[in-house]
Amino acid sequence: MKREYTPTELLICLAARLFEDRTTAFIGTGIPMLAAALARKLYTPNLVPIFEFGGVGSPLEYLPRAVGEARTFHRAIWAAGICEIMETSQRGLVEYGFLGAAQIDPYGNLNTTVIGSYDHPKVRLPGAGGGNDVGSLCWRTIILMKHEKHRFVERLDFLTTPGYLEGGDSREKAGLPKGSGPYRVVTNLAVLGFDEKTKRMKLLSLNPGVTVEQVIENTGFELIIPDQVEVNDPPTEEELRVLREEIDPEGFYLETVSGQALDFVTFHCRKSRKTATVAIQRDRTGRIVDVLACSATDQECEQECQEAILKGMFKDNP
Amino acid sequence: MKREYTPTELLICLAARLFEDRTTAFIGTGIPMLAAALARKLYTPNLVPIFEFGGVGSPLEYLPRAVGEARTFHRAIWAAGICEIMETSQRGLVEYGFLGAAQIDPYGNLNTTVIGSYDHPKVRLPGAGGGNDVGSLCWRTIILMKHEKHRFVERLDFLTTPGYLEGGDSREKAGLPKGSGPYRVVTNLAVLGFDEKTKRMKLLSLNPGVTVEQVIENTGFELIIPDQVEVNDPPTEEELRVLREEIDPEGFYLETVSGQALDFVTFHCRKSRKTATVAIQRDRTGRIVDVLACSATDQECEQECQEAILKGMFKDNP
Amino acid sequence: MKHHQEGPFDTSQDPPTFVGSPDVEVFRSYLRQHKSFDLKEKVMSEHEAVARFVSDGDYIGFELYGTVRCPMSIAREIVRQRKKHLKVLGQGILEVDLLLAAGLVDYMDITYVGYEVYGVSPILRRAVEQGKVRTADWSNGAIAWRLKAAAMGVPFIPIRSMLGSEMLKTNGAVAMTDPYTGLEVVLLPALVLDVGIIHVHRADPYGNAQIDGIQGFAAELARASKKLIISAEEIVDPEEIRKYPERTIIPYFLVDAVVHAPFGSHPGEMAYMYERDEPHLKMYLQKIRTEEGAQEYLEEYVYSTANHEEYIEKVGGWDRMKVLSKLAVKR
Amino acid sequence: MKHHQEGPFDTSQDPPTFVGSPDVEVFRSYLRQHKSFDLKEKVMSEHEAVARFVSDGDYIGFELYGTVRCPMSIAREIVRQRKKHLKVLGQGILEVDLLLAAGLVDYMDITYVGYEVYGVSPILRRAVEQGKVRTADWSNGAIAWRLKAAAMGVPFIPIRSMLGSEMLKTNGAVAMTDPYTGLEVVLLPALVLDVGIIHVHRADPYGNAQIDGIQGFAAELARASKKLIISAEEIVDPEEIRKYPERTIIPYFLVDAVVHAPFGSHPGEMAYMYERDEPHLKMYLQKIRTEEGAQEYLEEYVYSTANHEEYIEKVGGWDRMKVLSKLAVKR
Repeated sequence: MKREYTPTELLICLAARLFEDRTTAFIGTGIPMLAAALARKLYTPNLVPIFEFGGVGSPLEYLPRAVGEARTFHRAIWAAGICEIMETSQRGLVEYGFLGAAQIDPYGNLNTTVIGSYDHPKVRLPGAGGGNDVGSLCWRTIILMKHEKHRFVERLDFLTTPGYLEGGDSREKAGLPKGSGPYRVVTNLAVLGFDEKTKRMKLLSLNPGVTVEQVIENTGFELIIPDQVEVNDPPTEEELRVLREEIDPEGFYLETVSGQALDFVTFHCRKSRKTATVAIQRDRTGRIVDVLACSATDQECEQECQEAILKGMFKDNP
Repeated sequence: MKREYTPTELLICLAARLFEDRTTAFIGTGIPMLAAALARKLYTPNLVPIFEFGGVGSPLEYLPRAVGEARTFHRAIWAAGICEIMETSQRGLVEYGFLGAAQIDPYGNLNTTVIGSYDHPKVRLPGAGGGNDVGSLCWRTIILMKHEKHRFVERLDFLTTPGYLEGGDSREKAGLPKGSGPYRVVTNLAVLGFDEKTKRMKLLSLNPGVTVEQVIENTGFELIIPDQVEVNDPPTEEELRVLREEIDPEGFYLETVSGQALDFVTFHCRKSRKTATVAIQRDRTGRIVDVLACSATDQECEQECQEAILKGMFKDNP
Repeated sequence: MKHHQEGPFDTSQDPPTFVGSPDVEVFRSYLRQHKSFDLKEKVMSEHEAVARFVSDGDYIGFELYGTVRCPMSIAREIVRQRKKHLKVLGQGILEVDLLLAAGLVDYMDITYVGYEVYGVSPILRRAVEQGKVRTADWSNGAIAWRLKAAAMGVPFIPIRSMLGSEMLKTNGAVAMTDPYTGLEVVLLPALVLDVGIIHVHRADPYGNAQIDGIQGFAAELARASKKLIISAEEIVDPEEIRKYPERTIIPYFLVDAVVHAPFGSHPGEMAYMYERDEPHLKMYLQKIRTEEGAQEYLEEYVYSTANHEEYIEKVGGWDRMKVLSKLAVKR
Repeated sequence: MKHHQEGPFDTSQDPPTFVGSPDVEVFRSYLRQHKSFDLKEKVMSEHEAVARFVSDGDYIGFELYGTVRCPMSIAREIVRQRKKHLKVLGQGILEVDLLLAAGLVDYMDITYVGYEVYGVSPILRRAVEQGKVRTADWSNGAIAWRLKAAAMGVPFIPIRSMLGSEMLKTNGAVAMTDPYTGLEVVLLPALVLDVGIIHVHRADPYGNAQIDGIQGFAAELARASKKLIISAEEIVDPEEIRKYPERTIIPYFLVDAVVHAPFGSHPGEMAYMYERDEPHLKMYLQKIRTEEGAQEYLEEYVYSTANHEEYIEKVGGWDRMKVLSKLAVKR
């Protein structure tokens, strides 16, 4: 039986399999959150999530949608501040960090600043954010990329976050922490690493159904291709189940059929003769599937409303 | 009527009169605590006490006996840490600081490190403590000294805390904050300041009954003596009353007749048939004047004990 | 180290000067002259706070970030009063984008302006790509550390990130070799703000403030600001502050204005109190895709609302706020 | 800058090395190798904590100071186990004086050892004047800032005190000119401790710790230590920590040992919990005036008590502790 999965789900699973237990990982919004949560459930139960704005060690019972929001430090061990977190990383206590970029070069250097020239950019990108700090200070960074020729380039338009700079020992010589640097590049086509000596990018393993030629074709610079290239296992049934049912059951990140979105409706409550605001959840078809909260406080009333709202009765209830 | 007062009380009153309202003052143990408390009560009600270990803005309802103890931040605005406080001062928010020393030179430089050579000291003094930070970072420091020839010296055995260094603009040239430095030296003989240009020490006013000659005799370097030297008012009746009755009623710092000391006694309680530990206060003659707390929890019992203890009955109560 | 011509670093001066000055001597004198240690009440409206403490040309910094604990009621008031030629710290996102959309910003020290899972900011793109705003780029840590240096009262702070990054060319920070270990470090210049703006969970009328959950860079920004506006969900009795003095994040003497702004972070969130307003955000993100849409959004939610109360009514009223409270993850 | 020969600065090395290393690269590797992120219980006795985590020759730092929140039960255990050739941070007073009196200290980075209103320390005087202990002198701020530099993971931190002081000759710190403002600053070398020892109000069994009242330099010292021993008045449920994560001063992964030590600061005080034991202190100060007296004190209160429980019995028992609690100033 062939399992169906999206490219995003594959990326998440590949990333989740890279961690070592009993370490810390910097978590950014999106795929990193899901990968860390998946790893905690299946592979590295003692992985400690750390968010750049201050949350450390939350069990992540609620899936966060932003790096500073309350869910990142719900029941956390520690709610610190940005400097604290960056200094914890500077002190060498953060093992993994995730990075994304618009461009990557053969040494894992990244561009998240501009496409074109800095003074007159064709595209102004969001900027370094915590990426530069993560890429400089963590021991091992995992870079998540779309594998496209114009993204895997010989020369970056702008070097935002250092990888191995010009390769060899140039990263260490620039003063960046000894023994730190890009660890893996995970793409929709393959998982890549870096040559131990030259620090140039090297193909490690192919995603299911992908050929070496496809990888070469989609890379704008010369890759090191070893004689033996393994093939990555596709997402397992368990990985997909945990991801879809336990980690992102509402489909906030994953484009699942069950995907839901928050909305508000107003509803005239007959009992209290007041107009209340009600938070509901709609599925991708627009159908109301859940009633989350109501500005009316009466419990019994809420239940009555709930049924009416689920039936869509609020529409003809002015 | 001539008021009786001790040299310590005179120093406190002279120091208390120097503050400007709506400013902050670094408070050290002893005379500075009493001077700041006195100033708050009589002259500068908005003076904010700041303690180097973290306490800021306590109304000082309980007289502290150490710079880090709970009384320094009882009902305080802020209980911070050492770095925070020193940085607040480095940022220019602390106007006054008190300093003491074993030696002072003509430019207000201070020694609190060693008498003799550093390598083979005749006397090892306690060290810089927060004094160097206070003397470097506050806008105006008030130095409290015993006025003796071997303390007012041409050359320090060791320069712990900078005053005006070699005078003129040498303090600023060394990188210390512009416009900061020693403001007054308050001694048992006089109040001294510093010449605006040369930054050498200058007599400002004499304590009651002291002559210019006495000051010169007790100073180991040449002082600037202006033509007109005023005489400081002795402690007023109000100052003495507030000091003795409101600020240090138990005579912890002031050698008042009412001076009291904490002691513990054990007491066999007849009611509970248990031996309890009781905290009492003795006056300078050893007489028990107060019962503060008892390890027994029964209120009624405590009252009974209290009377017995005050009568000294615990002695024959094994 | 060559310096970027358009950057914040003016090498024609000796020593060179930055936009957002590292001159801690000037800062010392300013604070001595302007900060009061009086325990006086400073509660005022958004209108008064912005009118009195924000001037055209000021360098402004907002705390925190994204949709988290953002002082939006103050940001909207700055737009209403059309304070011009501002310099801003490009860390806040909703706040900064509002000012950018309103055309009030000349210069940014930027680390990140974007909407995380919802992608890049079209407002930022238009402003920078059309050359309306000068920028210098920094890492997120660097921005917070620059404020920390100012908070410490020192002209620079050494760090180990930003090494090898081209951002140094845009921002003019220099590297040096540590005399003790021989390690290379970047010296970040201290960043002193004209105006700091922070939204907190509670403050007393004097400005003593407490924050629940993550602390962001509130402590650093408060200490690095010449003028400081605090907005608070709740105004509390000073005795509550005095009872737990270790919880004071911002002591009153740093604060110039205290604004009572319940749901002041809307459409953003406030930890343990209310959720972010996802439907409003999505509508906003839809609008700002075009210049016209962005202006429509400003017109409807900022210019045509006279104050925070009217804004709340416009976005769904207190009933909707109550529901957002109910949705929040509690302790 | 000339360096004092007896100081902590060894100029024969290139780059020169300090007693209490500023080498943050070595520190990074140590922490990566030795710190665990497992949520495992670390509660143990003073005896076990000291036996496992303090070695002869270690550089030890105590927090806090004077008679305030001092980890005395750990200090006494170090004396009992006669750990030798120690280097110590000369900031703690009761703790440091105990180690000095027991002859266990070879070297001190000293800022202040004295008894405030009760004057200089005769123990310190004898140790230094008789040449038994090498010293380097620093300001109080400098000591805390050196720990802060290590906590930040950078090899130095700039400050504006210590300029013009002869202490620089004893400690080897160098000054430099800030490239941005032209201001002169002292570069303090980071101070990485072998062992940090901190007494807190409460900790969970993993080591997550909270402190009431002033924070001293607990945060900095905890982060600057290779090995970290926490003693706590109270061991609490981890859920209490998770409920208020912003109150965590020391996160568990920094901690190697958690010791339950009620009245662990005796004869010192613990804010909001108990008063310092003034009569015991006066007796102690009387004793330590002479070398013989100091040894008698050690014999009676340290060597002849097997552990913290026996010490408490010796100084007056839990009844006396209860009275000290009643005397404490409450919130």
